[in-house]
Amino acid sequence: MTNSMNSVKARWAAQMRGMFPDARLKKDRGTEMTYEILPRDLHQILAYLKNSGWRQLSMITGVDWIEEGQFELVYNLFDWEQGLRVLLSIRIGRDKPQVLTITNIYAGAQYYEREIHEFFGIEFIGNEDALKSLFLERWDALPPLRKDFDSRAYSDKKYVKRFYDPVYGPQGGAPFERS
Amino acid sequence: MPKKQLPSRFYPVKHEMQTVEAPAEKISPQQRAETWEKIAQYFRANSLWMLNYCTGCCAIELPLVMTSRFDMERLGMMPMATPRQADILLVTGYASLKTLRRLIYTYEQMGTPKYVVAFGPCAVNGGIYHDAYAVLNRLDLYLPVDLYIAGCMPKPEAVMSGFMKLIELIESGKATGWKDYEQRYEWYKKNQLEAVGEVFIHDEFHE
Amino acid sequence: MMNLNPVLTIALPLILAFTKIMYRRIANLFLIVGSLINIFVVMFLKEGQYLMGGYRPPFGIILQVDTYALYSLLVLNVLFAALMLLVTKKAENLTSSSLIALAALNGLILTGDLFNLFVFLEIATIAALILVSSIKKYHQAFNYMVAGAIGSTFYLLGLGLLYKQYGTLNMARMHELMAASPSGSAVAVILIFIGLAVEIKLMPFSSWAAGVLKNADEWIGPMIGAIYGGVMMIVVGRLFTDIFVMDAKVRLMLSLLTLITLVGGEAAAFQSRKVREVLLYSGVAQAGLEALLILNGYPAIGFILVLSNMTAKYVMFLLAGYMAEEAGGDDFDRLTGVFRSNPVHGFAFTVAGLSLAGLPLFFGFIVKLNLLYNLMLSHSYWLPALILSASLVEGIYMLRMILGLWRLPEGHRGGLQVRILGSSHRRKYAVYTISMVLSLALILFGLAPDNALSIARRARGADTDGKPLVLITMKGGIGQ
Amino acid sequence: MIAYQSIGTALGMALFAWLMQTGLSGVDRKITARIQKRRGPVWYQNFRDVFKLLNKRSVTHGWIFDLGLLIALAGAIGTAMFMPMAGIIPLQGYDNFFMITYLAALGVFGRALSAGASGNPLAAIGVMRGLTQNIGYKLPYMVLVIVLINYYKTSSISGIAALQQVQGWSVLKMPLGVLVAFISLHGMLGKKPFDTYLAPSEVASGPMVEFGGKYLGLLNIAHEIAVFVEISLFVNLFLGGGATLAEFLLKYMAVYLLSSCLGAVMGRLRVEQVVRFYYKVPIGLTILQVLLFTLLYGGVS
Amino acid sequence: MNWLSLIVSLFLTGIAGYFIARIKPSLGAWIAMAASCAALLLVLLGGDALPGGPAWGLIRFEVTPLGWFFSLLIILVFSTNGIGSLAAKGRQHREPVYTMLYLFALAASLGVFAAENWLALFIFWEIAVWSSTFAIGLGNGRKGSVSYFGMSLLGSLMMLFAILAMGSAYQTFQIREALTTALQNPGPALMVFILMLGSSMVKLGIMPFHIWMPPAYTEAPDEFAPALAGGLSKLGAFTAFLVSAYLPISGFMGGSWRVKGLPALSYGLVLLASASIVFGTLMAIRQEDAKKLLAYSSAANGGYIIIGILMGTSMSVSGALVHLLAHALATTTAFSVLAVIVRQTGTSRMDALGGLAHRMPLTFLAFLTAILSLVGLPPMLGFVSKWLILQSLASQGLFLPAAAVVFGSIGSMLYAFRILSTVFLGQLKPRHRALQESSPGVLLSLAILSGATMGLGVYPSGLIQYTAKIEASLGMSETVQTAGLSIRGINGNLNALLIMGAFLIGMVIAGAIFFKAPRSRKVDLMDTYTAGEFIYSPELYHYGTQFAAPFERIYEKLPSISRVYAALASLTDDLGNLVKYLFFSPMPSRTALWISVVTILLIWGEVL
Repeated sequence: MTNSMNSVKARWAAQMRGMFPDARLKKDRGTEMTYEILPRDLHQILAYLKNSGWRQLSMITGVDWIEEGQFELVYNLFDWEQGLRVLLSIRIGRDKPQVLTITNIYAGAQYYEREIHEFFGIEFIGNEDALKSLFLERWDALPPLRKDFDSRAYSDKKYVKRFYDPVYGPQGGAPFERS
Repeated sequence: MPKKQLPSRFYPVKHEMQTVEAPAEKISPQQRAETWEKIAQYFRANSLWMLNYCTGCCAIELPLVMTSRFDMERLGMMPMATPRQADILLVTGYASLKTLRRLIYTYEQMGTPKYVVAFGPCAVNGGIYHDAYAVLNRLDLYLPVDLYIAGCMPKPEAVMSGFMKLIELIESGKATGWKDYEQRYEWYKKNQLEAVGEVFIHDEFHE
Repeated sequence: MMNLNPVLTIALPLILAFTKIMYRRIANLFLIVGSLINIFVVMFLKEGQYLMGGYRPPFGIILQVDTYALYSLLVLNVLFAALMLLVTKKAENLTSSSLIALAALNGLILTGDLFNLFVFLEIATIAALILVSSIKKYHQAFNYMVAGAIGSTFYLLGLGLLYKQYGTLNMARMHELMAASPSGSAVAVILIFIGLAVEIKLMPFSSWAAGVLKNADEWIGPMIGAIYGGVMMIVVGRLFTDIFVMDAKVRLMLSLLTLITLVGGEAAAFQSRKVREVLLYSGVAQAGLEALLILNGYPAIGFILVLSNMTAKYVMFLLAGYMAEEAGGDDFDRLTGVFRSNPVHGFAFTVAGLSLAGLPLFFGFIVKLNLLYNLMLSHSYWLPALILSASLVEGIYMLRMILGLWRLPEGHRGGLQVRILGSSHRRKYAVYTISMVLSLALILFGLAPDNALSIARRARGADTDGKPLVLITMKGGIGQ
Repeated sequence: MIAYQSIGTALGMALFAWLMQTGLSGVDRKITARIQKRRGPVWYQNFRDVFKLLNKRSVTHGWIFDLGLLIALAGAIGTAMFMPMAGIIPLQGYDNFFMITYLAALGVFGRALSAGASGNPLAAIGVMRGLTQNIGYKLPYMVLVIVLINYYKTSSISGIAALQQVQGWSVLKMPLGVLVAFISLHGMLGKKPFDTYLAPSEVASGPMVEFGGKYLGLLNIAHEIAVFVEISLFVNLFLGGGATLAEFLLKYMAVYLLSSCLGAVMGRLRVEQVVRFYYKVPIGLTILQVLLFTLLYGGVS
Repeated sequence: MNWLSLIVSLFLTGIAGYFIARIKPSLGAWIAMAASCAALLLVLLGGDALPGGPAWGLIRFEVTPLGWFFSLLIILVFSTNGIGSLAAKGRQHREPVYTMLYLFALAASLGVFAAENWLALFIFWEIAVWSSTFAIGLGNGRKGSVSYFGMSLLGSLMMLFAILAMGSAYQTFQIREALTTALQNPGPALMVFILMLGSSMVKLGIMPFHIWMPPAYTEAPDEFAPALAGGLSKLGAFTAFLVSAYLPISGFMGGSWRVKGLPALSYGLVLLASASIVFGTLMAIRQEDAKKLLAYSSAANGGYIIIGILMGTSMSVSGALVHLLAHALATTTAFSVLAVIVRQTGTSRMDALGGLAHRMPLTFLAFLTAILSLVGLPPMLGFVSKWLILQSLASQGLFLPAAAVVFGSIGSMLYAFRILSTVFLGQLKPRHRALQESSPGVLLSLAILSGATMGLGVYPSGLIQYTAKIEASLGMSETVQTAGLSIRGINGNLNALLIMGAFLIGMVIAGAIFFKAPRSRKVDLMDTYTAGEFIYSPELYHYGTQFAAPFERIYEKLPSISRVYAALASLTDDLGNLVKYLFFSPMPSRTALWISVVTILLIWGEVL
């Protein structure tokens, strides 16, 4: 971290605090800063960040805090000129998770939102393309990455397992012998 | 805890194979067909062309087998580009849901006699992914597997010995997975549909 | 049987022109009767010198009738009578002026006296002026009058100089004197040539022709474009072969002028996109070619070329004018497919066009064949090459036009009925008959051109500077 | 008429062509393996491959797919029947160079036809690449041979071979020409730098995408015979054709193994590079060679 | 039965056909077919000893072996085309005038081939030109017929100039007499030779004059395109044969230095023809429309014929004659097949078609024989002619034309495979599933044409003997020899039957292996290797446009000749504009100005 970066970052962080007082800086790892923000001013911050250099939305990740009954969405932005990365994380309720789409700010978000909808079931209002399935073909159960989805049970139900007689040690034939 | 008796379809059925059944196309007296089959099996065993289809992580072992230290070409094996030309379908590693559809489609494009060689435990019982929602736990329900090669990423020596085992199987006429697929076609198809839902996918990306 | 005096052809129309004023109602009857009688008279003319008014040759009016004049008169009167069949309401008030025009044109061909020629020239231009004014384009008529006036003044100036030098006005006499001492007469000859050049529409002088012919209807087009142009060219033919003697330098300069006309006319025709415009400029180019031949000692071929071009242009102007008037304009895309619904028009127009371009089986081809052959005989290779390239350009734009008119426009599969037969049926059938008769004549002469060629030989057989006239005839192949 | 005996020798020539060439290509696979520091298969591995293929049950895409393949093999066999080899001239007096090249071209066209009929666009792209390269290496090769024919005043291959015995090999007369001919031969054999039309990764082995089982077997036989024809043409026309059989076979193996060793060490070029290479180097050399030749021998009368 | 009555009867049936067709349009095609077939029978039975018939003024006929060969060729093309166009399904009725023009074109070309003097030849040539122009005009589009007429007019005016130059120099228009006198005193013989060859090159479509072929062939009506491409473009070759049989040997051309035994001028024209081969092949590879591709390929094949004629050796002239026949048969078959396709699918653009072989197998086989003959592969006639031409090129030592011929034949494999794989092979589009096989009549005509191509290709010695007879009649010293089944070349001989025999033996062996091996499973067209991906729409899976992209990228900047002609046309337009502006302005003052200026100039010139 060159000192010129420090001064730029410091100046920027001060501006950020000034404009969005309730954006709490949760973690600062030098070139990467994580902010926790409220869902309602997500769009303002994103627009502000885009103008001040964060052109790339690297990804949107979802986290399922089942104990607190909340979903966390982390927007990962990267600024090529200064080499700074900003992560904005918002928390939304788990029962009817709805977020406004950000495709009007970052067009690339369309497929991220679609994936998150497929794996978490979070609905993105305004991006009807997100309702379609993306990777999983013919998926017929709960969105798989939610904590309340039991992957092992699904696997046992759907894909037949191989059962062995619980006899250990070298036996006559190999567990599988065709004829 | 008493072993729960599962429905019969979970146990590997020992299907009774007639000893040597003359191939349908050449109806001729028994010995001539038998000797011809013997010769044909010799050629099939010693010139095995494998399809370059790397499904899982065990595929990284194949370059070692092909290159100078282990050199599978000594056994007459060559990598081929398309299923039409290949004899062996290598299922290297886990077979996920979507990969299985492509595997089935490719397997059906291969010319008979064809063999399936499965690498690592993932094809046997799902391996480390046994509880994953997208990985299959028993490959031989969907495709007739002729040879399993143990080892979570089997070493090249294991792969070479596996191939030599396959050559023995073919020469002795025991590698008849493809005949089994043809005979119990409906059974395989039922299993496939049960696991995968629809082999030939029609969706936004495959119009 | 009875030897009629050629003066009848001039006098009769004049008399009828003036008596017509009294009988207004049956005016077009006069017109038809006049022209038919003229044809009748010409049929029974005999060659020879006809002295008028008892005075000795240099003073009295001489009418000379040789085969050259005889056949030109025949063609003139036949075409003129055919035009009269088209007597429309509009023609009623033009009867007198057209009869005068007929008389003047006959006089131009027959007269043996240069000053008499000037008089007839004046009468013809005035009559033409009245006819042109009938198409309501007064600006063009005014141009025509200005050009005509300048032309005739130059002719008079030249004539005056000649008269001062040789003292006579009689053509035959003038020829002998000029042959004796040709020096000094060059300026007069040039002036006369320019005077007539305005009439035969050579390049720099023929801007009036563009205006008049661009919007000529089926009455004025053939009259000015074909008949007047043809007669004037015949007069030039007579003057510059039988009478005037020019030295090589003058001949070169004048033929240079005609060459420019030929090339310029073809280029202009290639560029234009309207039917009458194409015909007009191709007429100018053909006039250049005819003048070139007359000046360079090929009068016989020049003569048949004039006749064949006259008939071909007559038919095309007739049809073009008729179509333009009915369809209200004559640019290609408006008229596409018009022949598809009027095949007779199409056939006649195509035959005339192909004969003008010189394609085989038509009279134009035979003429072009003989023309080039005679040029080649005198070992000049550049002139035929130029003429051929000119006819290449002409072939292309002529066919482009004809094909454009035959083809159905893109979107149409049949069904476009540009019905030209709007107004009076009688007029339609008149146009039909005239164009069909003349195009069949073109084909007939194309198939059996021998008698036409023999006329040319008799009319202009004796060449002035000794080049033998060799004609390729259907019968004997190459005959002297 | 042609005696049955010469038809018998012709068929024998074709059979010998296949046997010898398949064995030799087995040896070639062993040598390429050795170059890559591995053991490589037994020398008769290609025989085992062909017979395995002939016993496999494959798939057909219609009668044109089969007909094209039969034309390919028939063309190859027909060409091999005419090929003279060191004294053994199967069809005396009819082994004309143009006839052999065009009969071989019929074989190539048959293969293209069946590849096209397979309905797979990769096959069509592969064939297009093959034909583009075909223009690249066939043009200088044929021009050089025409120069030879004009010099030796005969276009029968056995005739040229015999003349070379007397007047010395044409290598000495046109060294540049032989170099270009070797490059073209390398291209015709489809060896490494010039086998973009067979690229397994790029176009999934080009025209052979849909060939399996007996189709691939027949194609393999046709390819082997075509290789024999091309190399023996090269040997007959440029290296004097060999007085005895042993001499001919020695030259044959030398040329083939040299070409395969070159192939083993070179990487595959992209299509544009191949096409551009053929239109710069070989054609340039050919023009130079033709000019040299006309000055030295022909002379503009 | 003499030649004059044959031609006059054809003309009359033409006119009669017009009137009958006006009453009942479908009868028109009947008359065209009947007349041309009757002509075929008459000429075939009459042989080349057919009397010329009485002279009708300038028009006199004399049947020479060369003339008979050409007339047989063109009547065969016209009659098979007649049968094909009559029996075609979904044939929309042509205008009644089409039958008349069709028979006029046939009669005129017969007149050209048997004309006894140059003028008769020229007259019939012109009639053939303007009747085919109007026939093309009946198709869709005007640009084709105008450019066709423009170029043909250029050619025929060149010929007229040459004829008249000969006539005036040698006082005779008889063909044989004029050419023989040209040998003694070669006055304008050089110019005549160039102009005559120029006019035949225009008709054959050699490189600088080929611009009329693509538009004319695409816009001509489907029934007329085969006759135009196969038959009418061969008129040019006839005069080329006549002229080049006599003039090159005459003294005037020999004087200048000779390249490899060929007069310098002939060598120059041979180079032009080779340039046409290379240019035609390159352009053919690049085309997206099947008819344009065949048009440029016939420009290339025209180059072979001119090379064959100009080399003058016995083998090359016989090669040119055989190539003429091969090209005529192949192009007629190809265009009739395209006519069938256009009638059923409505387009001849290659990327819109595909997989038609599965719907019309017999038509595909006929097209395959035509393409093999165009490329010049063994069992077909095209191979025999290419062999003859290459043999004579090699023995003469002309390496540059030889390179062009070789490039032409290999390059033709590329565009031949392009048209085959994009139109007939590859994926069949769903909308083309309803196509049916062409009707029996069309199949009969295709069978005749491809049968002739293949039959003569396998057994050419009869044809070669006749070309020897033609060479003798043209007065060439030594003619091509055939011994039994094989053609005796200077440096090698060809036994087409032996080649076919070897090929068949190979086929038997391959068949034996093929049927001994296990039977293979028939699979649907879409079931091909797609690297595991599921693709269901054939349109996506057909390789049609930009076919030889890597090869085409090399010569992207190839200049197209038609731009030169467009510049020429606009130049004349500008000149016309200038003239109109200067000399035809409506203001009278300008005319007055011009009159005075010119008078002053003239007089001033005179006074000096």
